[in-house]
Amino acid sequence: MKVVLENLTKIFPSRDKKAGKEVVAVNDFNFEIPDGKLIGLLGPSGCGKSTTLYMISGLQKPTSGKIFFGDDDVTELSTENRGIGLVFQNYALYPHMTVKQNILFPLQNLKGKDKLPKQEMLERAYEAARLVQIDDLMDRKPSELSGGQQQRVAIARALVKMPRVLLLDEPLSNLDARLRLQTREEIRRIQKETGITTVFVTHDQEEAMSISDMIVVMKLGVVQQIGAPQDVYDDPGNLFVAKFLGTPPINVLEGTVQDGKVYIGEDAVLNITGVEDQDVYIGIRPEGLEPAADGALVCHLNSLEVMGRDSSVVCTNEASLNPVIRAIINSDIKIDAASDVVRFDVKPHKFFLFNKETEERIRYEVN
Amino acid sequence: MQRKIIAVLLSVVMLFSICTMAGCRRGQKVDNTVSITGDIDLGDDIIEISFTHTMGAKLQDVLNTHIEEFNKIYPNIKITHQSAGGWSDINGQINTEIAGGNPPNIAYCYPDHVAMYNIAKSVVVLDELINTEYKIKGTDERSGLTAEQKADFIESYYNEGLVYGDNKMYTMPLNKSTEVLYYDKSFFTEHNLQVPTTWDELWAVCEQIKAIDPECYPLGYDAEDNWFITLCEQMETGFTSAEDGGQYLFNNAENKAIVKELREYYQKGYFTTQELYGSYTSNLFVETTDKRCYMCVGSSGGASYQMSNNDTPDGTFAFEVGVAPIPQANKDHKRTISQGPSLCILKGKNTSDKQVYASWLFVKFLCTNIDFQAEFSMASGYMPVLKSVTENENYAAWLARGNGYEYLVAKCVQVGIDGRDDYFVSPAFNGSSTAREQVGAMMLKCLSTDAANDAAVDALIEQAFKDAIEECEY
Amino acid sequence: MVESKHQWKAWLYLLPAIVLLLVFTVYPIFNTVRISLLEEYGAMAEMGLDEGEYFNFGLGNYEKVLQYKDFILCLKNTAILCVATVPISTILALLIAVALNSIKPLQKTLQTIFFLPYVTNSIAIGMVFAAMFNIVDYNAENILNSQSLGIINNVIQFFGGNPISWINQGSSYMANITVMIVYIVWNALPFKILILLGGLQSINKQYYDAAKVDGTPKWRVLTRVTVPLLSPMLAYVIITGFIGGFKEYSSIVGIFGDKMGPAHDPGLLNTMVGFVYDSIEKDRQGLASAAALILFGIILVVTLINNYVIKKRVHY
Amino acid sequence: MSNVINSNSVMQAKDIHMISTGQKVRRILAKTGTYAFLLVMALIVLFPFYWMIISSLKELSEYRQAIPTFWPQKVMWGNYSKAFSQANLGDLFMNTLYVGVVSTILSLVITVLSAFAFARLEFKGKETLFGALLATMMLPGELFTITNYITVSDLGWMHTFTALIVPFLVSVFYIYLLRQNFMQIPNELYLAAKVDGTTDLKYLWKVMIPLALPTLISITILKMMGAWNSYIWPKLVANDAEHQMITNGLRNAFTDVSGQADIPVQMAAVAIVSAPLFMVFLFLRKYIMQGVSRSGIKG
Repeated sequence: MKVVLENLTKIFPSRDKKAGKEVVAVNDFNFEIPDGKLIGLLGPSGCGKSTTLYMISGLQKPTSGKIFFGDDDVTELSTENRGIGLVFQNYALYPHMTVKQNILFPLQNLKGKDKLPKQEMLERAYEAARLVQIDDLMDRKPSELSGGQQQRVAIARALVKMPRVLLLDEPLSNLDARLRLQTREEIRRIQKETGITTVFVTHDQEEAMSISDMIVVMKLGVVQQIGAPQDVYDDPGNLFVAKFLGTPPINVLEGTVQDGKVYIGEDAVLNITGVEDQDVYIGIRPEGLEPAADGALVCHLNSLEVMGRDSSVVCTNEASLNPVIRAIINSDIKIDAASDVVRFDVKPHKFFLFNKETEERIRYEVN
Repeated sequence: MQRKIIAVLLSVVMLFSICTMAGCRRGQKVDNTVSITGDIDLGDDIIEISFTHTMGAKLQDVLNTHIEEFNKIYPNIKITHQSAGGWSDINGQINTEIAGGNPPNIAYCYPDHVAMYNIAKSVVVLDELINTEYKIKGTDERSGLTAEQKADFIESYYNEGLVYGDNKMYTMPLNKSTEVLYYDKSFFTEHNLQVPTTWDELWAVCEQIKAIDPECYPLGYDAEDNWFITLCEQMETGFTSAEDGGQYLFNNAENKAIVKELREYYQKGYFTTQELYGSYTSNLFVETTDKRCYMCVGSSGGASYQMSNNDTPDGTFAFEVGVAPIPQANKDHKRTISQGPSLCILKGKNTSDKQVYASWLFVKFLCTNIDFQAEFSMASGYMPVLKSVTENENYAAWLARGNGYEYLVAKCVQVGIDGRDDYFVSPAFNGSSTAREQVGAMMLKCLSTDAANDAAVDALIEQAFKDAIEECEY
Repeated sequence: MVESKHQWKAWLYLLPAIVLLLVFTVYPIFNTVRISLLEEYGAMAEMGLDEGEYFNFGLGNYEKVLQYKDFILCLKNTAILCVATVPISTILALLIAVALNSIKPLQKTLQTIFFLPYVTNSIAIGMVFAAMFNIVDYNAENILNSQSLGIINNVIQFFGGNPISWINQGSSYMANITVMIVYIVWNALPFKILILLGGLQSINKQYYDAAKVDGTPKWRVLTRVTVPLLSPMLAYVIITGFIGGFKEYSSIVGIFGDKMGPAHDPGLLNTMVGFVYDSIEKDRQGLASAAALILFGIILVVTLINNYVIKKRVHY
Repeated sequence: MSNVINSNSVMQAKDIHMISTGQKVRRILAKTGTYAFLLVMALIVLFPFYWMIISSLKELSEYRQAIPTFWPQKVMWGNYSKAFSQANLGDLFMNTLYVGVVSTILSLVITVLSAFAFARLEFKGKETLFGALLATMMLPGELFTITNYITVSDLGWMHTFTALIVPFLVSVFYIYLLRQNFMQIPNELYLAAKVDGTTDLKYLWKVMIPLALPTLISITILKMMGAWNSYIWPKLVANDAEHQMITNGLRNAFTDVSGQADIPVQMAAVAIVSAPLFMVFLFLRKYIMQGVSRSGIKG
């Protein structure tokens, strides 16, 4: 089932009546989520990603715009009639019910022609439980489960009624690091197996990148960029997206374009065409810096962290907006750790220019 | 945890019952008699006296001015007084205070209350204080009552202090009220009706009135218990006796016959009472358009309630109200119930003799001071207890007032004063208040419960009397 | 929990409370037990005893209480009032709290209104209720010929019903009890609403979102989600309700006055505490204490049963 | 109405339209019903209150009428000034305030200390003691009156504020309420404080009390309300002019010689007395609600 968001906007009236300011949580969101895909809504807190999710779920009504499931306009339809499954950030498992009762609960609400016989309800509950591999925990209470297990119960509860769309709100944020890795794979697997169009919300870019078919990066209610994770990473539309994606984060420096050359401080690091002379922000991915004896970019070497296959070169440059510049290099490349200075060449496809005012990407061609 | 609670509770109880065996006695019996062996010496030190009453603000003003008068004579007696609320409030409060050993020195009281206080032997026997011929040291004043003073008391009021079955004097009367018959004088004149003086006449008048206005209740009677007690007294059929610590005599055939007769009249619609009617019967009496009653028996102290809304203090009346003594059963044996506050002197473990003397002097002052008696009467609508009060010029003028709100009040007082030889108070003992409650309940039951036939009525009355006597004797 | 080597410290903190409780609660309880075992004990009678005289020690007071002809009636009234008012007031309070919690405009105003009885003097309210149910001049043949039917009957008539005598003569025991139930429920509502509303507002909203996503009907949300999540509050309200119900007395005086019943049958609605009060008033503290302890025993048993039943159902 | 949840069922545009209209209608109906229910209940709850107010504005004779009137024929504002002037309201108010404030402060200290001991400290017999305390709540308080009266008079406290304040300082109910609240505060905070070497009292003051503030405010209000409404006990132990409390003063001021009360004036007095409490609730409602909601949820 594809999900189409058309000019979706949500404005919250101000809480404080005197201040009178409205909060635009989501601004003119347009997107078509293809059928059967896993979509990650990504952004820092307050960017409107959860609001978007809640609007899709029907728990919140959009101020304007439309939502379609397939060809059906569901904007006016209430939550229970949309056929969605929703997994809450803290799971919202009913503490007084066992796992089995929790999973059965949505099925017991069906009525009329959708009503199922008891036996079938049980079968479907067990099926959902098996899918998330908790079928041996059915008689426990949520308080007797670990965080990861609770998460699975929540997913099973969302899946049991075979939703048209599955929505997950920060599904991994309450889990510890190891469980998070494991669970995100699990979510990916379940999504693949069921083929249900799935939207999930996260502030963790790594999480979004690792499992999503597509990601949507949002900031202050405005969609910044939509695309396959790698595409967005490789080709960020603006400084925000560039900064938001990638660990370690992108190195941002101040620079100027003059006469077809990009200068960082005194160093001309790249020859380009198609850009007028101006001050710019420069973004260089950590893997875009290549140590070279005669490299154009001269930095002050702080330390060298060898992490096995890769090494991280930590250095400083006066033009850098971050406290340090980080380069990830192959450990085979030797750096003189005793030296004060390290010189880099830059890889053009990891090297981005941004307008200093708008922070929009400035496209260039390498000379 | 629950088992633990129970275990703890049980062990506490057991532990305690062991220590109870010892039977530790609290407090000491106070000596409630006074013996005076010489002139009373109040000394010069301040003697503090507490006085608990039920007076409202208006009466407290009267009291305060007379405390000042009193202090002119006895400057070192300091009197503090407080209102305890209503009658049941003051009774409950003083009960607790006596049990705690700290009663006030002087209290407003009804005989039933005094009977309770007497269980603790806390009420000072007044005989010695009244009769002593010793003087107050340093003055010429006799500390007891002079012969004239005694003679000035309306006898039946004075004798209220003696109703406790042991021939001892426990209280002094302060101001009194009685039941009177209010009637619509305009109506009576218009229809040429005679104001009834006996019950037979009353029922005859009721029949006449019922013929004129079939919708009405000819008579409203506020208090069922008073009615029964009064009838017992008038017909000498027996209610209670204070002999031998109290006896309940009302469960007899004569009384059952009285109640049965009342039931017949009630069923005929001749009368109603406050409880049966569901509101004050005085409301029926002051009514001029809707259902009403033309006679109303109520307290002489409640005259203001017998005036309708449209009546104004300056004397515009919807109809003229007449006041008469209540009907009698036997003209040679007139009896009317007496109500209203008396004063008793209480003694706790810390009460000094001087306080008792000082209290007595104050009680004597209030009960024998003509000005106080007159002013109190005018402020409250209650009747003074001294015959000579009517000689007070102000008071005589007040009594003679021809119109206005106070006219009715004064008229009630006058009727009360006229009937002063007929008053009685039912005997008081531990349980006399229960008897009063129970006969009230019994009356209500007997009058209003449905019964199919005569036999059923008899059975009903039989049962109601039985219940009442059982409750009394429980 | 912290293993404290210094147990004395805990006791130190508890000292003021314990001292005061010992003096003003525990000692009176002991005294009550003692008095209940002294036959015919009265506080005033004790003051009036002669030197060397004392009350007999024994169970006479308990016997006497059990022999009281209306003892069963008092017990029955108490039990009926408890059993009827606690569920009704709890359910009503729950519904009101849930409804209040579900609205936005007027919520605060209504909340204040529902709390109002809590700060209104109880003396006034009893009189008002009695006046609302009171029929003036009850007419046995045709109730409509009565002078005033009272506001409640007027309402009943307005909706086409037949007026009945609630508290006056001709009223049935059922009618009397109904009035008492209405009054007691009314009285109990504000506190319960307050507690339950407080509880509701502390329930995580996501449970309701989850239920909504699942298309749970309102009724099922109430029974399957709200009530279980509110169960600690409900348990508290029910247990204290029962304890309060067993102590019912002043509300009956409020409606029927000291005679504790309709005109034709005074005492019909007397309760255990009413009996205790009566006895105290008549200086029969021995009897009063025995009756109070019997009542205490009953309350204790009921509370334990309550606890037992509720523990199985309450989710903490 | 069909309920579309199953993903397999295909929805037509018409269906959706029907469902969403139906939804709207149902939602409006539900809202209307909710409001209707609440308003009816509110009226029922308000009625006696309304009655109290109109009674306070009636003339005594009108109040005594057999057929009650719904609006005073003659509005007697004078009843209020009468209530003010007849009772010595200023003094009564100060006395009540004094007793209320002092007993509230002391009671809070005692309650906080006890609740802390029950919630955080470990000592022998804790559960038993707590259970026993709770059991005392089941006894009718009237039983204690006489014994306590004797105690107070033996201690020489008659006609003092002490007698009004001390006997009721400890309330098992408040201790229970606050203990529940304290138990909700994570134990780690206490352990952390212990590690830092904070004393118990400092921890109480700095951590527990701020976190339990709503409950403490609720207790304060309940306690003040207690002082406001107390009647029987003050009447026994300190009903003299210097110590009289507001309810006692108001109740006694309007009785006539026969002990009958001028009810309209009394009602006016009751209304006057209720007003401050009502205001307090109005302003502190939020805290009261929080206090209540936090205390009970954990057993």
